[in-house]
Parts: sequence; structure tokens; C-alpha cells
Amino acid sequence: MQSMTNEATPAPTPMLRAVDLHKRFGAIEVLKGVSLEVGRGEVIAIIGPSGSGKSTFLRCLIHLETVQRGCIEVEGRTLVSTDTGGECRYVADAEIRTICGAMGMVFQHFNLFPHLTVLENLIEAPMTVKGLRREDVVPKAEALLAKVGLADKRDAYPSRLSGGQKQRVAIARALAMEPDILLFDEPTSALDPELTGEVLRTMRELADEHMTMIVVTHEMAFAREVASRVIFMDGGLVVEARPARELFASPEHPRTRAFLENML
Amino acid sequence: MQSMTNEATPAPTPMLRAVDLHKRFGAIEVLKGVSLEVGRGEVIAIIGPSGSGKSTFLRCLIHLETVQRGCIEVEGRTLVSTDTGGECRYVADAEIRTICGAMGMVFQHFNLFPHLTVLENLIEAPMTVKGLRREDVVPKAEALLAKVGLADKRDAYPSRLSGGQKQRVAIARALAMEPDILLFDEPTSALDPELTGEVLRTMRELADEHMTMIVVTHEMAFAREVASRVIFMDGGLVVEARPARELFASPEHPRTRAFLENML
Amino acid sequence: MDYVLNILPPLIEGTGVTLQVFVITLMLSVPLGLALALLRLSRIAPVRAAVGGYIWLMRGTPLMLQMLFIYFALPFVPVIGVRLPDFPAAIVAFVLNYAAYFAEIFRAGIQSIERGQYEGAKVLGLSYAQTMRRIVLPQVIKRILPPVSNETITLIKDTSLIYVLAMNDLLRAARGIVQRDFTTSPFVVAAAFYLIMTLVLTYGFQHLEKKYAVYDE
Amino acid sequence: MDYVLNILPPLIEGTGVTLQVFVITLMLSVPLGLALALLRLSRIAPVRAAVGGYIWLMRGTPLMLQMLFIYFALPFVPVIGVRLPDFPAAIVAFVLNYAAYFAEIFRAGIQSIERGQYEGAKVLGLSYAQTMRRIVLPQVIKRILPPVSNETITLIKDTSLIYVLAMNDLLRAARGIVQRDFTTSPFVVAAAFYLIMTLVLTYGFQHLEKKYAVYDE
Amino acid sequence: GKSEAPQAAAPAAPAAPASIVVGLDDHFPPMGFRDDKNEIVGFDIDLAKEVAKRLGMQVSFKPIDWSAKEAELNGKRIDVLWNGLTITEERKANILFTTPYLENHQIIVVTDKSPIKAKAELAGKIVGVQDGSSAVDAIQKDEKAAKSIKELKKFSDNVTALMDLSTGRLDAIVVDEVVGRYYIAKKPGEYRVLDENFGTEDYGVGTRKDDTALMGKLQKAMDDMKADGTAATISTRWFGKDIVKK
Ligand SMILES: Nc1ncnc2c1ncn2[C@@H]1O[C@H](COP(=O)(O)OP(=O)(O)OP(=O)(O)O)[C@@H](O)[C@H]1O
Ligand SMILES: Nc1ncnc2c1ncn2[C@@H]1O[C@H](COP(=O)(O)OP(=O)(O)OP(=O)(O)O)[C@@H](O)[C@H]1O
Ligand SMILES: [Mg+2]
Ligand SMILES: [Mg+2]
Repeated sequence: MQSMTNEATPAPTPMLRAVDLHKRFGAIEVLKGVSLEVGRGEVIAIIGPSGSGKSTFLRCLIHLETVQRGCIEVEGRTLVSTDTGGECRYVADAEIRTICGAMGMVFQHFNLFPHLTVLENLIEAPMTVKGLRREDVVPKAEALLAKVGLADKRDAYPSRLSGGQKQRVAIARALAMEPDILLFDEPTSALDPELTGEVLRTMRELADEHMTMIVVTHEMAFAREVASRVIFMDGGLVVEARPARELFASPEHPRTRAFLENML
Repeated sequence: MQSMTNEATPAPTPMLRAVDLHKRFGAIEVLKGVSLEVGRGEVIAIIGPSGSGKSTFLRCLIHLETVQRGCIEVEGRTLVSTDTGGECRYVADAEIRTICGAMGMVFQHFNLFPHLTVLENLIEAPMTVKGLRREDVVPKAEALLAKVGLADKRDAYPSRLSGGQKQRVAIARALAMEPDILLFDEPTSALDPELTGEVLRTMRELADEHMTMIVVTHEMAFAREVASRVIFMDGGLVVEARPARELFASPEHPRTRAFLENML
Repeated sequence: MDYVLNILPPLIEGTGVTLQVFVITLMLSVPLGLALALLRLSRIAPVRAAVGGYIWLMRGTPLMLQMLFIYFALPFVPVIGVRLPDFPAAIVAFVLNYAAYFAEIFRAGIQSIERGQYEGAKVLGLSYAQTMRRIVLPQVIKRILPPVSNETITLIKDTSLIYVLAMNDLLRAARGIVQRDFTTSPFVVAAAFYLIMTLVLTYGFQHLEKKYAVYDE
Repeated sequence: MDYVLNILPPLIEGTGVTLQVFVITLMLSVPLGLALALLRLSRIAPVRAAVGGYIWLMRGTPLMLQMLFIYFALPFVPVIGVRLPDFPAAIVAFVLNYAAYFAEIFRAGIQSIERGQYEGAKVLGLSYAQTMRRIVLPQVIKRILPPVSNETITLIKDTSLIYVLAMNDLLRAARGIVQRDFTTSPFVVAAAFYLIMTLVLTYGFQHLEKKYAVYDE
Repeated sequence: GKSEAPQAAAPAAPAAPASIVVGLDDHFPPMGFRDDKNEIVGFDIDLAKEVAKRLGMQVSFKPIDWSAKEAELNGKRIDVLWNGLTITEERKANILFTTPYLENHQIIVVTDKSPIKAKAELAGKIVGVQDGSSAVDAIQKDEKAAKSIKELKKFSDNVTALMDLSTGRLDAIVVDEVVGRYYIAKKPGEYRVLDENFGTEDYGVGTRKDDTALMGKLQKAMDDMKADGTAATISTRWFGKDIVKK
């Protein structure tokens, strides 16, 4: 099962390791061999033009999409591997669920459960998935709500919240499952400019607490200030991957340069 | 009918004149006496925090909402007036339609007609409202589409367009009725940052052609560069109204200053 | 097989009656339903209430009773009293009843159109009538196709109720033969007829839905 | 008035039969419909096709025929053949028929839930069954209340079809009195009964809709 | 409860208490219908109860849709058809009959104001009947009359036919005499019965073709009741006179 690809792994097991991911939708190849290694506590920002495959990459990592080739390991455990013959194999369903349990994801459109109150959104998965008792999870959920500044919205329904509040609930909901890695797919791009700030602030706090995060974003300021590394993707490939300040200061690749000029 | 309020009108008839508009929704007073005078070819940017009444003000101007007090004149023709007794009177329905025909409006969510192609969206009103023949309006509609850079989307349905393209169609649709004044309510805030540029470019071109425009916007760069005057609204009142460069360089009112700091 | 061929003529005749009631009811109740829906959304409260009461009455009582009422009791009602022959009486009952159902479908469809569409039309100068005709209703049609299709398929089977006015629709023709010949195979043939009609209707509506699928919302 | 009081007992008894058929059908056909809807959305193509065929058959033929078939013809069908007494036969027919209608309503409801809800649940670790039970179906209920309410109001009137098995529901009881006493007033009383039942149902569903209105989508 | 199949016990040996299910149209006054208390009553009901008593059998009455009577009988859902069942040659192919117990005429009913006086005047007129009733057969048997009338409308029951006669859409209806007279008595002065009719026929009790054991017992009990006057008593109770056919 643990068929390793050619490269040698670095000494400390990385939190997440993706090697040579390929993903095709029908005839279109959306990922053409994307690799990424994320260490504990790293914050990775992924930028790139629309359609470059950023969302698809994130979705493959957390098994919302299946790859056709490549290898994904989470904290040393293999989710999918490809042998030398090119055959791509996922592990058994139960194991997939355990491995993906180490990751949480925050979507552009929040995907909160509209029929549950804010608190119920937070405790649903710990109770249903982990089988914990309500009285055990509620205090933790309340603490998380306080952390994202929404203690008073405990009993509100999501529809009563502003976009920024919704997104902070979504973050708290993901945190309630105590993931080791958090994936964000454009968490602020559905928000009014005014509401973006509060979500970015929450994410910055998570970074300060050394949460491992992979963030697809259009917020260059956030990428520059918070990310340890920035990945620039284009056409289903990683074009450039360098420490944030370096990449913004002197983009190497002309495509990166063109993109950054357009954005700023 | 032409009951004038106290102030004396300036020599050339303004394109649009709103005096002391009051608007209440139930118990909440949303506009608490807003006045504005717009000259031919002026570009007015309205900025302000969420809920300050910007949208409501625009909607009152074009009769999507009715005011409870105040006076609106468009090119010298009275839409609504309030006599000294405080009684607020709108002109007859047919006249309202003529007067509002001088204005066009572009919405945040485009409000294109999904069952009509791009071209049909443009020619619908000229044909139905003005009773023009199809062969007379199609060439003009095509010219407008070329102007906003969408000549090739002529026969596409709105759902096939990106947000930026939709908004440019919405602008072309408004222009097809040959309005003298165009109102915009946050025309780019439903768009991805990457798509915002193309819409702002189109609006800048209109400004260059001396179209009279009133634009509610969060795009400070646009307000600064294109607007002749910037209105800062807060709590249903105009707090500050000055030439763009002045207001951004040295906001007088502390609330304006706080708002601008938050935005930039 | 010979037997089936033998019983086909009366069943086909019955199908003719069924289809007549079906087509005429559909052609009249859809426009009437649309008119009722517009009145139901009128600004005038008494009009809204009256139409609401009408819909409640029509949907709240069995069509069979309505048919019996129109046939037997209407002639004795003062002023509006009129003695209708059986076929027209059945049609009137079906139209009044189905119009109420269609009215509710239309109302829901009209209310599902976003305010933005009305505002978009208004700032372009379209009047209320123009907005309805050119902008709202064309979009409503797409949205109500599924419930209208359901209602229509129900109608083709409901037509069999006209037996209470002594008319020979498909189902009654089949029952007549069953009684005469003491065999249930006419039921099987009748079921096949109904299935074919339903199939044709289903394909028709699928075709319409495809036609309207050229645009998304 | 005395006369009306006189005919009330049989009409009330008939209402009892009507309500029995109504309640039992509802209690059985809703869960069966839900199961069919889930099968209709199954990954296994033959299952989907089989359920699709079943729904087509049940919606494509008149309930009356289905009832006559189950009562008279089923006993002679090999293997599954069983001779049901009249009431169970009627219930089986009603349940099989209405389950098909409810299945379509549920299917549409389930398909109307956005993919984001499934993805949100999946990244939290919920299994498919958990996602259905805890996330999707509770939201489906809110969305399908209006069509379910329609179907339910139709059912209360459709119950009168059991006359073909000579059971004395409200409408048949009324017809019986009409034939005994040769006067149409029992019909008027029966209509009032139906209106009351419809009213109660309408209020019940409005109450449910209000209950689910605590959250918006 | 009901037995699945009637016991084929030897005749005149009612020791084993059998039970029979009588199928009837409970909307067929005065032969069988529901009274104020929703109980099934009528002339045929009383006869059947008396017969069952004499045979020591349990009897239950099952309302059926009259148009499905053969299916009910042959599907063994009922054992006996007893509800003004006319004896016809066609039916004899499927049903075993007792000897006639009542003579019935297919009478012609018109409104009191109708100009129609004779059967021949039905030419070109619209005539109503109950669907599936023996009136249909009776008219069809009279070929000359059947051809001359303009339209034969088959209603689901006699009352709708009578009501349609009152609205004027029908010119006449043809109906079993026992039933027709019952209704006419309800609305004195509104209807009139012509002197001529569409023939005389007999009512009998029917069983399944192969159920000869039951038929033997039924026939015997009926004969006894005719002989000892019980049948006459029941007839007087419902029709005011003895019209039982000996
Ligand atoms: N389910 C799908 N089926 C078919 N094509 C898809 C699907 N999902 C994504 N794609 C295509 O894959 C390509 C990459 O999409 P993806 O969403 O990953 O891009 P992205 O970089 O996230 O873009 P954006 O910034 O617009 O979100 C696009 O061309 C898109 O149309
Ligand atoms: N139809 C309405 N009924 C009741 N209240 C309304 C209505 N429309 C607007 N309001 C209220 O009026 C106030 C001003 O709303 P308005 O939309 O004009 O603000 P805005 O300045 O455009 O804000 P934003 O930047 O969020 O669009 C808000 O408090 C809003 O809730
Ligand atoms: Mg994306
Ligand atoms: Mg606004």
C-alpha cells in the first residue's frame, strides 16, 4: 500500500504531502501534476487566475474530488498512492474518513446548515461523528464562538447573520472537530469589502496559534503578511512557490509578475 | 404643482435636484433629509457605511421607493414636491413614467432578464416602451454591445456570462433607453476582484463621454479618480459632500475620516 | 388477441370522449387559472379574498359533487340558473375546478419571480402589464412546467368522473365490457391506453422543459 | 334542519371511513415514498430504472383501476397472488399509488438541496446516511411542505374512490341517502364536511410551515 | 367471521353451523338499503335473514358494487347474490338461480306533465336507465322500441336518472317496478307510470354455478317460507301487499 514515489521524504514527517496530482474533468485536465509539502504550523497561500485549478487542488486534498494520478499523505498516512505502473489507488473508505478527519475546510459560500442554530452547527459533527455527548461539546463550542467573537449569536440561525459572521461561524464549525490542518477556499471573496476584515482577523489569529493552513485567496495583503509561503498556480501547474515576501518583492516568472500587476 | 422650496435655484437648470428627502420604513427613518444637486455631465460618487441609506436614496430618485417628504426634480420637471404644510405630492402616473424615463439604473445584482438573450435584453424596452421597430433598434443595440466589448455575446443568455460581462450588459441595456442620467448601486460589489476592472473601465469611458452619473460604490480608487464630487452618507444624512480629491485628501468630519481609514 | 381486437372499438370511442374532456378542459382552465392568479395577487383586498374563497371551495370539495351540482342543481338556482346538457355541464365543472388548481400554481410561480426582475423592468419604463406579459410570465412558464405537468396527468385520469353524468369515457367503457363479458382483460387494455396517453403527455412536457432549458436562471 | 340532524349519523360514520383510509394511507405512503425517492436516486442504474418504471405505472393509470386490479385480479396472479378483503385491498392500492406521488415530491426536494450542504457535511466527517438524516432531510421537509399539502388535500377527496369496492365513505354514504330519500341535501352536508376537513388540513399545514419558518435558507 | 368457501355439507344436515355472505347493492331501496341508523334493511334482507335462521346459518351482508357482482361471486368474496337479481338467460351461464320469488316489470316512468302516454311515443325520445340494470337488457330485447328511441342514457344509479327526468333532459326512464314505485311514492304528483312496460321478469337468488349444495338448501327454505306464509308476511311489511311469486 505505502508505495512511495521517487523523491526521498525530508526528515520530519510533513503534515501534508501531495505529489504529482493529476485531475481530469472529462476531456479537460485541470491539475497537470501539482506537488506540495506543508510542514506543521505553516500557512500556505495559493494565488492564481480564475480557472487555474486552485479550488480543485484543495478539493482533491480533502477527498471532495478524486485524483487520477499522484499521491497524498496526511501526517504520514497515505490517502492515495500511484504505483510505478500508473495505477492510482485510494485506501479503504473507513481509512479515508479517518485520514480526512485530520483536515477541516472552510468554503467560499460558508455552507452552513440553515436549519440549525449557530451552536447546533458547531456541535452537530462532534456529536454525530465522534459520538460525544451534548453536555461535553457545548462548552467547547461556546468557547470557540467566543474566540471568533460571536458568543452572542449562539442561538441565531445562519440566515440572520452577515456574511462575515457566517464565515466566522464556518471557521468555528471546522475548528470544533479539532483538525490539524485547515483548508480555506476564498473565504472572503463572497463578502462585502467591509466584512472581509473581521474574517481575515480571525484567520490571522489562527496563524498566530500555529494552526497549519492552506488558503486559496485573492487577498494579496493577507497572503503577504500572514503566509509563510505563497504558491502561484496557473493552468493546472504550480508556476512559482516561494516565501511570501520574496515572491511579492521579486516574482521570478513573467506570468506571476503579470498576475500580480493586475491584482494590485 | 411646481411648488418650489425655499432655496433659490442656481442659474442653469440642474440635471437632477433632490431637496430634503425623508423616507421611513415602518418605524425606522432611513433618509432624514437628504439633498443633492447634480449638474450636466457630473459624476457623483456616494460612499458610506452599510445601512446608511445610500441605496434607498438612489431608489427614491428613480421612484422605486416613494419619499414621505421632500422634492425631486429631473431636468427641471417636478417628480414629487412637498408644500409648506408638509404634504407630499407625486405627479400623475403617466408623468412619473416620462420623468423617470430620463434616468437609467444599474443594480448590484444586474437584474438582467434571464429568458432573453443579451441582444433581446437590450432591445426589449426600446421596442415595448418606445414602440420602435426591431430593425431600427438592433443596429443601435449592437453598437452598444461593441462599446462595452461584448459584440460576440449578442446571442448568449445571461446565465452564460461572467459577472463582469453581466454587469456590462446591464449598463448597455440602460444606455439603450438613452437616459440623460445613470444611477449605479454598487455595480461591482457582487463581482470577483478580477472582474471588477472591466466594469469600472466601462464606467470610466461613460464619464469621459460626459454622461451624468450617480454611483454608490465601495471602490475608493474609482471614486477618487472618476468622480467630480464625493458624497459621504451616514445614518440617513449627507455628512460631507466635496470634490473627490479634497475629500480623500483631508476629510473634514471625524466620521468620514474613520470610515476612510477602515476602507483603505 | 382476437378478443382484444373485438373490444377495441368501444374503448377507442371512450378514449375519444376522455380526450375531448381533457383537451377542452385544459384549453379553458389554463387561461382562467391565470386570470384568477392575477386577481389573487390584486391590490384590492376584497378581490383577493373572493378569489381565495373560490379556490378554497373548489379545491375543498370533490369534483364529483361539483359536477352533480352544476348538472342538477344549477338549473334551479335563481338568476344564474341555466340548464346545461351533460357534456357542457361536465366541461364547466372541470374547468371551474381545474382553474382553481392552476390558479394556485400560477400564483406561486409569479411570486417566485424575484423583485429584481420587476425593478429592472420598471427602471426601463415598462408598465405593470408590460412587465407581466414580457418579463414575468415568460419566466413563470418555465418554472411551473413541472407542477402543470403533474396536474395535467392527473386530469387525464380524473376525466373518468364524468361517468356520474352517464357519459362513456374510456374507464366506463372498459367497466361496461367487464360487466358484459365477465372478464377483466378490458381493464388491462384500458390501463395500456392510459399509460400511452400519460407517456405522450410526459414526453410533451419533457420537450417543453428542454425548450425552456435554453436559458438558466 | 331536523332532516339534516337525522342524516348526520350515517354521514359521520362515512367520515370515519374516509378518515381511516386517509390516515392509514398517509402514514404508510409517506415513508414508502421516501424510501422510493432514495432508491430513485440510488447509484445503481437498474434500481433507478425499476423505481422509475414503478412510478410511471402508478402515476400513469387510474387509481380506480389499480384498486380493482388488487381486489379482483391479484388473487389469480401466481406467486404474489393474495386475496385481500376490501379494506386492506383499498389501503394497499392507495398506499402504492400515493407512495409514487410522494416519491416524486421527495426526490425533487432532495435534489433541490445544494451540493454545498453535502460537501459541508462531508468535510466534517459525516457519512452519507448521517448527512441524509441530520442535514438533508430536515431541510427537505421544509421545502416539500407545499406540494405535500396539495397531495394530502387531494387524498382526502380521492378516498371516495373506494366506492368501487362498495365501502361506505362519506361521499358514498351521502349518495346512499340521496338514493333512499330521493333528495339532494345530503350532498350539501357532505360538501360541508369535506370543506371542514380541508380547512383543518390547510391550517395544520400552515402551522407546520410557520414552525419551519424559524429559519430561512 | 366469513368462511373462505361455503361448506359443501350434505343438504338437510344443518348440524355444522355454516355461514354465508350475501352480496347486495346497499343503495337499492326497498330491496336493500341503509336506514337512519345506517343499518342495512329491506325486503331481500328480511327474506335472507329468515332463510338463514331456518338453515341455522350465520348470515352477513356485504355491500358490493353491483356492476362487479359476478367478479365478487366467482372470486368467492360473497356466496349469494340476493338483491332483486333478475333471472336472465345470459346470467344463467354464470350464475345458479333459485326459482323466481318475485315478479317484476320494467316500468316506464315519465313526468306527470309529460304528453307521453304510450310506449310507441318514445320514438325519437331520450330514455334513461341505470347502467348494468336489467332495464338495459329489457329495452334491447324489444328491438323495435330500442331502434326508435333517440338515445339511451345509462346513469350510475336510478336517482340520477330520475333527477335528470325532472330537469327535463330526459323524456322517460325505464326502471324495475319495485324500485320505481318506491321512488315515485316519495314525490307524489311528480311522476307518472305508463300502462305499457318493457316486459315481465323474475327475481331469483343466485349462487356460484358449482355451489349446488348451498342452492339446494336455499331453494328448500324458500319453498317452505312461501308455503307457510312467512314470505307473504315479509312482503306485506315492505310493499303493503303480498306480491311474492308462488
Ligand atoms: N465539476 C467540474 N466539472 C467540470 N469542470 C470543472 C469542474 N470543476 C472545475 N472544473 C473546471 O476546472 C477548471 C479549474 O477550476 P477551479 O475551480 O479549480 O479553478 P480556480 O482556480 O479555483 O478558479 P476560481 O478562482 O475561479 O475559483 C475550470 O476550467 C473549471 O471550469
Ligand atoms: N424595504 C425595506 N424595508 C425595511 N427596511 C429597509 C428596507 N430597505 C432598506 N431598509 C433599511 O434601511 C436602511 C438603509 O438601507 P440601504 O439599503 O439604503 O443602505 P445602504 O447604505 O445601501 O447599505 P449597503 O451598503 O449595505 O447597501 C437599512 O437599515 C435597511 O435595513
Ligand atoms: Mg476556486
Ligand atoms: Mg445598498
